Parts: sequence; C-alpha cells; structure tokens
Amino acid sequence: MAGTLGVLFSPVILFFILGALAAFARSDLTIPEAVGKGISLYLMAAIGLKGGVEVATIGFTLEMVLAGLAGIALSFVLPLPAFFLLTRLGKLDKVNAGAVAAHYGSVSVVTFVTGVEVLTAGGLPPAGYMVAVLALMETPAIIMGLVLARGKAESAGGKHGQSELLRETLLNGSVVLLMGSFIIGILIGRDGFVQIAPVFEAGFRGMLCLFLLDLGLIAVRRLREARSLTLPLAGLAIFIPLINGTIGAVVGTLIGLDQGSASALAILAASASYIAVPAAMRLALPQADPGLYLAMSLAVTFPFNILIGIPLYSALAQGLSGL
Amino acid sequence: MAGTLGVLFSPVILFFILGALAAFARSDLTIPEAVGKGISLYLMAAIGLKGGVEVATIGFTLEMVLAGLAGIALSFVLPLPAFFLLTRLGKLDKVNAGAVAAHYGSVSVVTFVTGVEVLTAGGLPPAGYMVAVLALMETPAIIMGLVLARGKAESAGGKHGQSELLRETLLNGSVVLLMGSFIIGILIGRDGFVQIAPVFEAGFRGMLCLFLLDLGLIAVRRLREARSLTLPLAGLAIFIPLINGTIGAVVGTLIGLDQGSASALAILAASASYIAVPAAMRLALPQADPGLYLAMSLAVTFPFNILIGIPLYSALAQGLSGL
Amino acid sequence: MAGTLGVLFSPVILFFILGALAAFARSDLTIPEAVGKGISLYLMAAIGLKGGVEVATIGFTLEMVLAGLAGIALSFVLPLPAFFLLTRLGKLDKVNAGAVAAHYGSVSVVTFVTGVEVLTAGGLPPAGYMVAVLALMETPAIIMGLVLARGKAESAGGKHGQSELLRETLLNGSVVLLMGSFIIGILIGRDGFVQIAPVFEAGFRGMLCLFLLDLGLIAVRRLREARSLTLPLAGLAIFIPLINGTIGAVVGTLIGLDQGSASALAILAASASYIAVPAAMRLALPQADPGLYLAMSLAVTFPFNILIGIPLYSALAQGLSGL
Amino acid sequence: MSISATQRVRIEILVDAPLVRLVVATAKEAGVTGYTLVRALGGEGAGGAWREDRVTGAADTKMIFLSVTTTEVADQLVEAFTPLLDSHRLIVWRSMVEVIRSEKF
Amino acid sequence: MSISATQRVRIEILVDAPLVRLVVATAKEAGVTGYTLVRALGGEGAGGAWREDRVTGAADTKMIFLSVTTTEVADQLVEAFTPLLDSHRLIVWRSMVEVIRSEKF
Amino acid sequence: MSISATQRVRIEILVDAPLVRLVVATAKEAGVTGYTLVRALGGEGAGGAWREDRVTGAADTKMIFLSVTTTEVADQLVEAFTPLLDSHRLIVWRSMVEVIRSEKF
Ligand SMILES: Nc1ncnc2c1ncn2[C@@H]1O[C@H](COP(=O)(O)O)[C@@H](O)[C@H]1O
Ligand SMILES: Nc1ncnc2c1ncn2[C@@H]1O[C@H](COP(=O)(O)O)[C@@H](O)[C@H]1O
Ligand SMILES: Nc1ncnc2c1ncn2[C@@H]1O[C@H](COP(=O)(O)O)[C@@H](O)[C@H]1O
Ligand code: NA
Ligand code: NA
Ligand code: NA
Repeated sequence: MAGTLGVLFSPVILFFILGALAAFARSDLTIPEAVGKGISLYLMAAIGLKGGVEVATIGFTLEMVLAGLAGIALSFVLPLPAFFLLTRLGKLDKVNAGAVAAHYGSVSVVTFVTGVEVLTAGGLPPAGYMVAVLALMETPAIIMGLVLARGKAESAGGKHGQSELLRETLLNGSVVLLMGSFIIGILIGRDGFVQIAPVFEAGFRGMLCLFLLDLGLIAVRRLREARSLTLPLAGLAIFIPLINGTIGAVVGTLIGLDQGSASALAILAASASYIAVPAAMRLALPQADPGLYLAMSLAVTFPFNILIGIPLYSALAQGLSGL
Repeated sequence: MAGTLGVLFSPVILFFILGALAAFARSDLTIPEAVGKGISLYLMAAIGLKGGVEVATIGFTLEMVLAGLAGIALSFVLPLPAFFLLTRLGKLDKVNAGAVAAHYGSVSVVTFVTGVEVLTAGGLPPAGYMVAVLALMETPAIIMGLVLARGKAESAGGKHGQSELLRETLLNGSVVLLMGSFIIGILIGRDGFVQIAPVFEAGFRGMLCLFLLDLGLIAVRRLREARSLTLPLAGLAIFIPLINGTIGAVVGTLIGLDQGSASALAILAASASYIAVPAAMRLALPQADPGLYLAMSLAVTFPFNILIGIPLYSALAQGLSGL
Repeated sequence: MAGTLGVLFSPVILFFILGALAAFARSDLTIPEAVGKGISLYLMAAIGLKGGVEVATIGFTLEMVLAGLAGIALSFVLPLPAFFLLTRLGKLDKVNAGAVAAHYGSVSVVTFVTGVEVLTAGGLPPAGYMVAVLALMETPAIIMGLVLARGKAESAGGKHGQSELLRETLLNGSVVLLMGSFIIGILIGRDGFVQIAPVFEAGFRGMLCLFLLDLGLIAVRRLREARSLTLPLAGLAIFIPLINGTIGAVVGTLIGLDQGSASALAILAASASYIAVPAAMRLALPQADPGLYLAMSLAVTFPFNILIGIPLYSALAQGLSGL
Repeated sequence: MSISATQRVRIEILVDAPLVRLVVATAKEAGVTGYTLVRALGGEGAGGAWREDRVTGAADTKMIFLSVTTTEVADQLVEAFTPLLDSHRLIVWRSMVEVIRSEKF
Repeated sequence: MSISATQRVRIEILVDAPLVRLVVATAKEAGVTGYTLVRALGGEGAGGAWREDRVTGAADTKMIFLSVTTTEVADQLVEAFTPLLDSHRLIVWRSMVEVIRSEKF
Repeated sequence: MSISATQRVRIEILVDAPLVRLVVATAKEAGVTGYTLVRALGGEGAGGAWREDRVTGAADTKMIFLSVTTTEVADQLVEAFTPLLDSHRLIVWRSMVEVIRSEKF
C-alpha cells in the first residue's frame, strides 16, 4: 500500500482531507477544543508508550545515541538556513524570522505519528527510540530562534528571564507527556503494556483519524484568516520543509539508521512545530506575529507534509540507502 | 432478543432510561457538553464509515437510488400533514407550526443509530446505504418548513438570504461528517476499515450507551423546563411520529426494500431532528420559540421513539412485507 | 506481580507518578477538565456495570448483605475517631473537623478502582458486589459529619434544609451513575455485557491510566496551593486512613468476606472522598475551608493510599484471614 | 444617550459551583427575573489560588452570576446576600448600565 | 483619571449560538472593529431556563458578544439591533469604560 | 446607593493564553490581591479573527483577566502594563463599580 496514491487512500489521510474540505466550504463542523486537546494528549501518551516498550524489548544501542545526537544537532542547525531564507526571500524582520525559524527547527508530533503510520503500512516501521528523538528535537530550535531574533549580545530580561523560559520550554506539556510515557513504556515493557494495549494500541489509528479531521479543520480555518501570509512566505512554508527533509534523510542515512528510522528523521526535520514553539514564542518574542507563524507551520507546512512530504522524504531516504 | 421487552433490556436503552430517571429525580449527574458533543461526532463518523464500507462491499444497486429518492420525497412531504395538525389541533401560528413541521420532516441521527442496533440485534440489519438516505433526509424538510411558515410569496431577505441559509444547512456539521465518513468508507472499503475498526466498530455500542445516558438527561431536563408545551402539542409529538413511521414503512415496502431497510426508513420518517433543524430554524425563523420545538422533538418524540416507536415501526414493516 | 514494588511498576500507578512529577516541576501539562470529568464518568459506569454483571452471574448471597451493612456502619462510625483526632491533634474547630471527618468516613471511587486493579493483578479479585458497598458508603458519613459539626441540637435551616441536602447527596451524580450502572449490569448479565465490553472492559485499564495522570496533576497542584494545611493535619491525613484501613480489614475479615473483598473493604474505609463530600460540605457547611478538606483528602490521603496504602491494607487483610 | 435607554444595575456575584443553586434561589426571592451564568477559569484571592476543576467535587471552582436589574431589586439582592458574603465567601460588585428594552429587566 | 485614558462604551449582547454570525455581521456593518465572544453556561429569563448544550442544535445556548467602542458606533449598533431585539430575543446593555490605547477602539 | 457600598475600579485585560502568567505576575507586583480569569471563545480585531483553540500552541487564544481593585492600584496596574500594551498586544479597559465588602478589594 506504499506509494503516494496508496497513502491518500489511508483513512487517516482521508479524514484530514475531509476536515480541510469542510473548512474550505465553511461548514460549521467543529470538534470541541477540549476533546481535540484530549485526543492529542492521548496520542502523545500512546506514541510514547509504544516507543518505550519497543526500546525495552530491543535494548539500548549505539544507533539510538547517534540518532538522539543527530536530532539535537538538527534542531539547533535547521533554523539557520530557514532564518536566512525568511529574511531574504520572505522579507521578514529579525524578530519574525527568528520566531518562524524556531518552528521549522522544532518538530510536529502529529506529522511524525502520521509518518510512522504511513511507513509502517509501507513495511518500513521506524525504530521505537525515534519517539525520544522527537522529544529531544522540540526544544533546541527555540533557543536558536531566540538567538537569531535578538542577536547574541542582547539578553532576554523582563519578568520571564532566559532560564525561566528554558525551564518552561523543557517542561512543556507535550515534551513531558512524550518523555514520561516513553520512560513508562521502558519500565513496564511488553508484559505491562498488554493490559493497556486495547486503549493505547488498538485504538490508536481510529483516534488519529478523528484528530486529523480536527487538524484539517483548524489548519484550513487558519489559512482563511491568515492576513500576514504573503505568497513568498507561503512558498517558503513548502520550500523550507523540502530542504529540511532532505537534510534529515541525508543525516539519517549517514549515521547508519535503517530506512524506516532515516525516513522518520527526515520527516521530523521537515516538520514544523505548532504546539510547543508557538506558546514559547508568544512569551519570549511577544512582538512576533502569532498569526504568521501559525499560518506557516500549521496552515501550509502541516498539510503539505501530510499529503505530499511524508511519501517524498521516505522515498528519498530509501533512495539514499540504496547508494 | 427482538420484541419490545427484549429491546428494553438492551444496555443502550437502559442507559437512556438511567439518564431520564436521574434527570427526573433532579440528580446533578451531567456529561460535560464538550464530551457529549465529542461522542456525538464519533457516532456520526462511525455510522458513516460503516455504511460506506458496506456499500463498497455490496456495490451500487437500483434499490439504493430508490431509497434515496424516497427519503428525499418523504422529507419534503412529511412536514405537510404535520403542519396541518400543528395549526389545527395544536393551535400554533404559522411560524411556529412551520418550524416544528420541519423538525418532523427531517431526521434524528441517534434515533436511526439506536434503531439500527435494535434491528441488527433482532436479525434484521438494514442496508449500509441507509446512512446516505439519513443524510439526504436532513435538509429538504427545512426548505418545506420555511415555505409553510412564510407562505410562498414572501421572500426571506435580511442578512442571511435564502441561498445562504441553504448553504449553511447543506453544510451543517452533522451532514458533512455523515456524508464525508460515508464516502471515506466507500473509498477505504473493508480492508482499510480493519485498521480503524477497534475504534469505530468495537467501540460503537459502548459509546452509544454513554451518549444515550446523556440524551436521557438532556431530554428530561428539557421536558421539565418546557413552558410552552401544551397537552395537545405533547400529544401531537407522539401522534405525528406514528403517522410518519407508518408512511415510511409503507413507502419502504412499496419500493421493495428488505424488511430491515424498510424498518429503518420508517424509523427515519418517524424521527424528529434535534441537531440540524433547530439551529437552522433559530436563524431562519427567529420568532419561532426554540423552547417549543426542542421540547417536542427532543423531550417527547425522541424518548417515545427510542422506547416504543422503534419496535413498533419495525413490527409494522415486517407485517407489511408479509402481505 | 503482587507486593509493593510490583504495584509501583503497574502502568496505572506510573501514570499517577508522572502526573505528580509534572505538577511538582511546574509543567503546564493539563488534561482539559471536561475530558477528565468524562473519563471519571466512564470509569464509574464501567465499574458499576462490571460489578452488576458479576452479581448477575453469581447471584445474591448473605455475604453481600453483610458487606453492605458493614459498609454503611463503617461510613457512619469512621467519622467519629477522625473528628476526635482532628479537633485534638489537628486543632481544628468543630465545623472544619466535622467537614474533614465526613470525607474520611466516605469513600474515593478511584482509590477503590485502583485497589481492585492491584488486587486483581495480585490474584485476589474482590467480589462484584463491592461496587454496591462503595455506593452505599458515600452518603452516611456526610450526615455524621454534619451532626459532629453542628452538635445535635442545632438544626440546619436556611434555603437548603436538612432533607433537601440529604436528597442532593443521595442523588449525587457519582452515586446515581455507580448504582445505576450496577443495576444495568445485573439486568443485562454476562450476555448483554459482551456487546459493550470492548468499551467498558477492554478499555478500562488504559482509561484509568489517563485518569490517574490527571489526578496526579490535580493532587500535587492542590498540595502546592494549600495554605491551611499544617504539618499535624498532613500527618493526620496519613494516620486516619491507616486507622480506618485497619478497622475495615478487621471488620471485613470478621464478617467472613474473602481475602480480596476484605481488602477492598479496608481500602474503602481508608479512602477519603473528593467528589461527593466536598460538594455537599460546601453547601451544608459553607464556613468550612474547602482548601483544607480538599488538600487533606486529595493532595495527601489519595496519593498515600495509591502508592502505599493499597498494598498495605491488602497485606493486612491477607494476614488477618490467616489467623 | 440613545434611543429609549434606561438606567439599570449590572450586578456580578462570584460564587462557588456547589452554591450556585442557592445563589439563584436567593436572587429570585429578591426579585431578580433574569440572570446569566459564566464559567470562570481560575483566580486568586485571600484564600489562595484555584483553577477550574470538574473532576473532583470542585468545591472551590467559581462561576460568575450576572444579572441586570433595577436599583430596587439590586438593593434587595445586596441586602439578601450580605449575611452570606462572609459565611459563603461570595464576592459581589455592581455598576450602572443602560439597557434598551427596559421592560425586560 | 489615569494616563491617557479615554471614554468609550462597553456594549454587551446576549445572543443565541446560531445567531452569533448574524450579530457579528450586523455589528461590523455598524462600524465595530473589534469584539470578543464569551460562552455562557446557563441562565434564566422570561422564556424559561436554559443550560449550555453543544450536543443538540443548541438553539437556545447563549453567548456574550462584548465590544468596546465609541459612543457613535455604539449608538449605531443599538439602532441596528433595535429591530432585531424582539424578533431574535437579543438582550443588550451598555456602560461607560475608560480605555488606554484609544486608537484601538 | 446601598449598604456600605464603596467605589472601586473594575479592570479587564484581554490577554493571550501563553501570556497569562506574565500578566498575573505583573498585576500582583502592581498590588492586585484578587483576580479572576474567564476563557474567551473567539473574537476579532485589527490582527484578524481567532477562535478558541486548545489543540495547538494556542498562541492567540485569549482570556479575560478581571480584577476589582482600588483606584490607586488600578492606576499602578495601567502604568505597569502601558509598556506591554503594544509589544504584547494587550487590550485593557476599566470602569467604576460599587463593592460591598470593601476590605476584600
Ligand atoms: N479583587 C478581585 N477581583 C476579581 N476577582 C476576585 C477578587 N478577589 C477575589 N476574587 C475572586 O474570588 C475568589 C475568592 O476570593 P477570596 O475569598 O479572597 O479567596 C478568588 O479566587 C478570585 O477568583
Ligand atoms: N436581567 C437579566 N440579566 C442577565 N441576563 C439576563 C437577564 N434577562 C435575561 N437574561 C438572559 O437572557 C436569556 C433570555 O432571556 P429571556 O428572553 O427573558 O428568556 C436568559 O435565559 C438569560 O440567560
Ligand atoms: N474593541 C474591542 N472590543 C472587544 N474586544 C476587542 C476589541 N478590540 C479587540 N478585541 C479583542 O482583542 C483581540 C486582539 O485585538 P487586535 O490586537 O486588535 O487584533 C481581538 O481578536 C478581540 O478578541
Ligand atoms: Na523540523
Ligand atoms: Na422524520
Ligand atoms: Na473512608
């Protein structure tokens, strides 16, 4: 069932398209925000647990450490070309460019999860430890984005100092839940997981359908109300993930990851945060326009990655591994 | 397990009774509205998917087209006798009578779903395409109700013109989700459905229990606060579904539907909307009393159909098919 | 997997610890309150159904009646020593002591549910009727607490008279849902339950994980904001459950319950309400400090029971049955 | 100031969720004919901080009872609530508003 | 009274959920440039009691439309809404407030 | 106008969810002892429309910070927030209210 067309006929993707079409047609279909949030927490707990259980089964390996280090490095480095493009081609000022760049260095949990679904359906399941890589990649880009936005010299100051912000970002709800569930998964192992598998494993794909329905609605509604999204910026919201995905695929292959894991690293690199980073940026760079960075990451990059990016990056990773 | 008494011992119905009793006794038991809404969206997605998958398996038939046309015709026609009864026996003015008549021409998703459960338990599962019939029947009655309320001559006007209203009604969240899931079901077929079946199939009946618990609470609370519900109107809220159910059963049998599907058409005809139509009427006929139409459709007709109507209409359809 | 350490590695407990740690570290992880409430209602329906189905399978016994009477008696009696300790050692006035004592005489549904999980994993599942005992124990302590707080002479008065309060307490949402589901379980029996088991049985443990994650967050956040919790009161919030648990284990053994059920009775006795009783106390004893009784029952006793109390009381009950 | 506007009093009462029924009953006795409830998310005061909580008994989760009414009824309302303010930890404030359909309030 | 404070009108409209779009459109036509919506939980009036309900069509679930604007726009708003008040069962009140960045309102 | 009523200032601040902690901290420094938060559902302004969103980072989901306080504290509050109004896109307004237990505010 691999291949672009097969992906489009997966129920998960079809529900995303349904949500997007409903929002385009201005239907009043809405998932209550409390329920959407609940499903998103469920997905994080489930993906964390699953990754942890796999690591408990397979044990720690050098690959794991390499993947983690690569993830951290990518999250630090990827904002740099993005910042350059955003200021030059996108005509953004430093503050907005830094804020947006942080989003592209960081990662999107649901893009990752959807990628894992697609890869697994295609016979290339990524390794369980990639969940930890996901969690590790959330934060470094935020620091990098701030440095870019402010210039090295100027310090943060204000009520919320740099260290306070770092603490808040590292303890962001999604990071804590992902990492916590990952560790719980390691602690309970396959045996402990069996009891809770009906909720966290059997239910996973169905819940993901409902969540992507919601994200389809949210993304397109944001697109319609996006005032500051210029055409060059919309173009960059597609071009930057293409670059980042390519870098991720190359790095993943170079450090010797299996095809599935290298594809997952590519997907992570290409994905843009819309949970941890927007909240952090609103606090640390209040002058930056949230309408802009959410429109780019959520309304353009996310749908692009779900519909086109994921099969592309995974094909690339497969191609590279053949070299 | 068919028969009236068997139905009453189904967990689904018992949870409805529990909710109703709790509300009668003024218990503070409440399902958070966001959760209730979430479950209702889940049920629509699930029923849509299931219907679509069945159609994908069986293929398109002439019966399907006939059932769809019959549904549309019923939705257009059924408001007429209801309007007549509501103005004569119910002493309602044209505006209120038109608004209420629209509810009875349209359909209730949960009455349908509960009916399908009961019919399936009784060995007479309706055909999958009945979900599409359900979606088709939601809207025409709204147009008919408006025509009846306003008289043909007078046009709608105002900020929300007739066409705007039509668009909003056709793109009502529940219609979009039902039809969208139905189409997704057709696209993914039995194979694609297997992956998400733990959520959308195995979980269905349990979720329906929780939802009917909620509806029991909501319906009875509405009954207690209903100020404008006179005894004649309460009587009509039982009499009109009996008429409509009979018409539905006759039409279903005449066009040659199987017993289960004819029963489902009778249940659809007898059911009264409490999602799409109230919202549309509030907008299009703001002078009509929402307390009245919600009391009739939700607080009287819905419980009547769930507890008594469903087995009755299905017995009728079975009897007719024997002629 | 019995024994204290085994318990700590159960996913249910680990998620509680994760929530507690996240709140300690001031993470912004939060389960939407509507979702938390929804899960709590689900758990009550599930535990009620399960108990009822078991009773339907096994039939009514004398043991059942004895356990019910013992539960009622315990709920009436346990506030007495608690009140004594709270006024003497805790230096509380009569009103606050009465309010807190009511919490310790009543029960916590989730402590019970977690206890059942732990006991079942340890090979000592309590009898199904213990759910009814749970429901019976919720209310009597409230009456007792009020009598203690006000002195016998003074009557309640005000807008909400004594009888009104009693009605509200007996019809408290959690009591109604528990008892209602229990009766539904008896009515549908094993056969009827099969259809809804994927939701109410297979899903139970996973949902409990998510709920305990939420309670870990809520409990620790309350602990941090507790202003009126003195060290002696915190000590009593551990000491009182130890006493009550011991009494419960002794009574359970004396009336001849099996080891699992006696353990469950001990857990019920040791547990402190944080749903029905706080709401009732806010109404009946508005001068009492809600910050205090919620801090004691939810922020100290609940975690203590989950992490340490449950294995302790069950070991005690096992020891006693060996005598 | 505008078409047929009349002076009325907007009165707001912060009340714990379990006490809402009591507040509504007391307000109706004082002559209030209409009110609206709004859920609050969190807050802080002399008694410490709280946040919305529907999972537990939520004894300290607050709602806002909002009513626009005549000066006379508002005065009676304040009088009716004065004995409860301390015992039930209610918080009350009022201000003047202009209403359009004065017969509604 | 304080640094660069200006008088503006705070106008609140209680509106049924399905009518919110209509109210927003009407308000914008009257010149309103900013508004905020707040969800109400329940209430009671001449038409009986209601409580928040997102499960059904929620035709009587109410929201609060809140806008701070100039006296002129507020007057126009009231004028625009006056024909709707009875037919659409809207409830409106207004009061004076001081704002800080007056160019925002 | 009524029993022991005192004049106070009701101040409302519209603030994005991620900035709530900052606003609370600033308000407390300015001398505010009590406040209540209310969740907003949606709205529109110069920066476009938004609606409640708890799924994503919700960087533009707004809450209403509501505090009743003395004129002095309100003035200090406004002063403390003035530098933040533009950079943090806060919206502030205030009006006079009467309170009953004046020691609470
Ligand atoms: N001055 C105030 N302005 C707004 N809300 C307040 C104020 N004082 C108290 N509150 C609210 O009322 C609750 C109880 O106040 P207190 O009794 O002082 O703890 C607080 O948690 C706040 O939500
Ligand atoms: N005086 C009032 N103060 C506050 N809210 C009111 C008032 N009157 C009516 N309402 C609200 O408006 C709704 C409709 O009012 P009515 O049209 O009188 O039934 C009520 O259910 C309340 O939520
Ligand atoms: N005049 C106003 N009255 C009420 N709310 C407003 C007003 N102006 C802005 N807002 C709210 O503040 C948010 C941000 O405003 P703005 O910075 O102008 O985009 C808007 O989305 C509204 O929710
Ligand atoms: Na990235
Ligand atoms: Na019908
Ligand atoms: Na107890």
